Amino acid sequence: MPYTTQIQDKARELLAGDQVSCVIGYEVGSRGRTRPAFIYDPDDVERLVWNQNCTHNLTTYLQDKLRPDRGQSEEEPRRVAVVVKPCDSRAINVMLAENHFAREQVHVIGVACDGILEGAGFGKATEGVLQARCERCSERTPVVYDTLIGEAPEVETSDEAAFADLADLEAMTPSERAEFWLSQFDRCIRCYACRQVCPMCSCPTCLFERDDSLWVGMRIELNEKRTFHLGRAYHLAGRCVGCDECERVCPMDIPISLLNRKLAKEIEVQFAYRAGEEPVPSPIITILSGEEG
Amino acid sequence: MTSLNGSNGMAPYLGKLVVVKDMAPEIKLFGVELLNGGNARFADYKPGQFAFVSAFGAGEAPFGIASSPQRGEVLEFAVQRLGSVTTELHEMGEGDTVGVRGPLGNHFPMDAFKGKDLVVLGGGIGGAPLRPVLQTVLDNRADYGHLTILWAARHPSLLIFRDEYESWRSAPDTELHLTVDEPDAGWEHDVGLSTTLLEKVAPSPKDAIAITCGPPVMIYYADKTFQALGFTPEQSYVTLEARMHCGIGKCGRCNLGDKLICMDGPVFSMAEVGNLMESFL
Amino acid sequence: MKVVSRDGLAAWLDSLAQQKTLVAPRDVDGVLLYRPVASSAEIVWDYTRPVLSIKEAFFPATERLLVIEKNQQRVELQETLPEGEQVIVGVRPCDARGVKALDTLFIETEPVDTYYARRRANTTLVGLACKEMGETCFCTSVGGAPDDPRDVDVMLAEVEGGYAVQAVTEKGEALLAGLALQDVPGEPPKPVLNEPVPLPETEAWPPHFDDQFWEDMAERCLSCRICAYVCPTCRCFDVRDEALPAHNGHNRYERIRCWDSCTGEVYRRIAGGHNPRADKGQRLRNRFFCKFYYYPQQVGSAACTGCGRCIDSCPVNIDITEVMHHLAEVSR
Amino acid sequence: MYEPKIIGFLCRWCSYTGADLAGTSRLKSPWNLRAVRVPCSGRVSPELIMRAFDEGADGVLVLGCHIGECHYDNGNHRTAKRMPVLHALMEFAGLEPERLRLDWVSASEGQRFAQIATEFTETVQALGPCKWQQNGLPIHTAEVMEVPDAGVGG
Repeated sequence: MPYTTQIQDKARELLAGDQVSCVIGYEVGSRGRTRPAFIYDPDDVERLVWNQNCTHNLTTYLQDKLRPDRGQSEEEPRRVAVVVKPCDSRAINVMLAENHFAREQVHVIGVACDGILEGAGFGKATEGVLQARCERCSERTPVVYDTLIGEAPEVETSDEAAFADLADLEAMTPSERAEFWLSQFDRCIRCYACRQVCPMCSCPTCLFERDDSLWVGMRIELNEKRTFHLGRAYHLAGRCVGCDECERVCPMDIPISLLNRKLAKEIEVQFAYRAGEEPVPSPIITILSGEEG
Repeated sequence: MTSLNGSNGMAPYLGKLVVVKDMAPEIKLFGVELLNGGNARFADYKPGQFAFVSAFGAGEAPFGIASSPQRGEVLEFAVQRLGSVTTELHEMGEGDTVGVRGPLGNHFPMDAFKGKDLVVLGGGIGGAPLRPVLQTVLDNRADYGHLTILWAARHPSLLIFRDEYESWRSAPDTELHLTVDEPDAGWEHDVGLSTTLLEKVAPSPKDAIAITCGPPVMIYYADKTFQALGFTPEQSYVTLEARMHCGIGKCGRCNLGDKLICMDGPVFSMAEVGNLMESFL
Repeated sequence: MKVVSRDGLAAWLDSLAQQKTLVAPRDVDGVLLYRPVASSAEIVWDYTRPVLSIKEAFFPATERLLVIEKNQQRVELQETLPEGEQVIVGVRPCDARGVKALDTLFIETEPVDTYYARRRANTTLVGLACKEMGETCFCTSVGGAPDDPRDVDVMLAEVEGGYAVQAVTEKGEALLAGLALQDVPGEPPKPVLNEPVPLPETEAWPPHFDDQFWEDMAERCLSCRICAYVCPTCRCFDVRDEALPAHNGHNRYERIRCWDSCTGEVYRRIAGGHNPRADKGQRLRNRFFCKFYYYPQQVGSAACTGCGRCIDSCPVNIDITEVMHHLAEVSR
Repeated sequence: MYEPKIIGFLCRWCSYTGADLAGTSRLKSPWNLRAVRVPCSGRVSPELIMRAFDEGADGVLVLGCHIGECHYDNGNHRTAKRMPVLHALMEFAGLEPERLRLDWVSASEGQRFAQIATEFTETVQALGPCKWQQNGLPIHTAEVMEVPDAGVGG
């Protein structure tokens, strides 16, 4: 049975049985572009699809959808279902570790993923050309799911591949790297799409956008843009799951994921920890185990 | 309208703080004496107009002008400490320099109000832009009918312009009603919401005008109460505020539907904005 | 038609670049942007449209309004007005339309915005007609055309052997002085057009303010600001004072204005915390109403030029033409 | 010789007192270091450090209590984990790694403070001016339309 049908059937079952109030999945929107869809009615499940353009990390909508309404009883928290790829599923673990919601509030429909096409979501996908993150990816089964759609293909795992493209930059001198990043950040327009699309960027008011922020001013200029990007990368250290949506949505093609992967590598080297593989918090936001007190 | 070359709408006049007075916890009254030709620009501002006040280094923010030109050249603003600009202003003292950009916006049609009874409802700091209305009526008492002032705050200490209540009360054909949400020991006036007080006082809509300023929720429910009392939308005026950054119709921020609060307002009759109030809340 | 050869055009642009700031589509690390160019060789000629519109050249992302110097109670203000002439080459008609829309607000609606007006007066626009419409273009549906010369000073259109040149304004005429043009019979080829998108009547908007449609569409909206920042007509800004390095021992600040967008969550939030547009459905609705209803009501010109940028760059497929189709349908 | 601007974030419970001790002991330590007293090295958020470089610092020195001696039990444990990550990030973004240093100095180690401060200053001095800071719009006097006598006598 095609993945699409399986997802639709599961969604229908969950909605009809009142197990969840909403299924967050994918649909094909205008101009044939795949986009996020929110299904509340079992009769609407036919909108749901699965294809190689399902690039969005839908877990970014979870916190909003699971936030209790004012006056809502704690006994009956909201429950939703969400369609995830393996990379997206790691974000759920991070959010669980940070207590953004409870495990039983989310029915995870995990999809065994063959990789997503470059240009997906913008109507520019080319058949057979995978996104860079998918080329690097060695994990084809979600790390957390309630329903698994499809079977995971055998993939050769290679730990080196994950950080291979950092090497070029790491080999540069500091001033060459500075020049590289300044020319990248120069294009930034502070549209905040990278932050808004990120499931981990969930502060009610971003530290870098407060009216009275002491850390970064309002100017859309180099100092501020760099501080925003470095600060955001730092805040994601040990939390970023590498879905690379930040990089995909950037209208100015800034290679944001390089920063995130650099820190993922540091965390892995220093703490032998990869974000989202287990629902445990990032080592750098906790105290040294066994040494406290 | 500027101290620089007279045409740049974003450039403020400089002014000297000549009055800095505590009115309530976190609320101060600032009196500004304009310098560099600003006086000419502010010679004839009208009740309901507003201005941007700069605390240089922090920024500028819009405030309803709380004074009336008939009472002298010093511009007055009541400022509640809330954000970075107002915090900076609260740090300042007499003799310090501020910037003033204005007068901006439309105003209450005081001429059209002549001969009518007026019901003025002010909630908290929202009473500030209504003070020039009161001053204009009191200074030209014979031109207007009965004046009912309803003044509300969360707590007695938060009532603004307290030292003027006697002069309001003693004016001919004028009544003042006070209400607070939480009374203190010595409180002798009403307790409860401004709308409850309004229902109790129940002013007649006949030949009357209602004028309201306060928090959005208060404006919304006060309007409903005025309607219940028989006031038509055309008889009911409000002065609104919103986040804004230019005051001259450019920055786009303060729209209420297709109206810009800075240019088409801040004074509106409910006939203009009544159906948009839901999106103001 | 008057025609200039490619080499002739390049030589003319090179000489212009010596006298004024020459801005043109340029490849910046793989991203096409209108940027200053040192010579015509840097200019990209074959493109649908740069990622950002030319509004940057008139309404930069960060603009200094004043410099403030504070010495105890003494304050000095310096007005910082933009200087220098610029010529922008390769302006698409939709972008030029966008500048026209900004003119109606910043210049034609009192009071004049001093900073914008100064930049506008110091700029000459050299347009480049599109040979065909891009996949997401719909300029013809909102009153424009891929070869519309109305809003530029000089219009170029690619023809065999070079470019057809048309002086549209006196400013354009003056700019062209000294450029050798050849009279060639014929006209530039007509551009290939897309199917038009239905444009809802202005009056069609208000009755649909409370439709569920807005909330449904906004459900996937990320509340980022891409659509506003790539838009040739979005012009919302924020103003703040920020510190500069001290000068002669005195504190120094600048008052700046920066781009802002009504789709951002904190756009309407006031100091006390109240936010009348806290829901993203309200914010997205405001953006579309502004484009087709508020802005026309306020300043008399539409605020969408059909450039299609917001469609191309929206990460979650919020498509302005889908909104137009919907409104046209429900108001029929 | 280039005189670098160095910002030192010094924990009040240890290294700030250590710096005091260095002074009262008349130990020579470089004047280039501008000390900022913080309640704990754990208070030194990455934003503080980036801000210092953004504002033109040539080097940033963070000094806290030795591990096991934190006034707040584990503040310096956090510092010990966060700083290397920030260090890696700043270096990756083009900062010379020698311009940022974390070390531990107790209240009784005046000598150690003087030594670290001197060593760090010399290292940064050898690197020359830091090119991290990117200035905003230049202030051209030509832009100034008119400078009115707008000042108010104090």
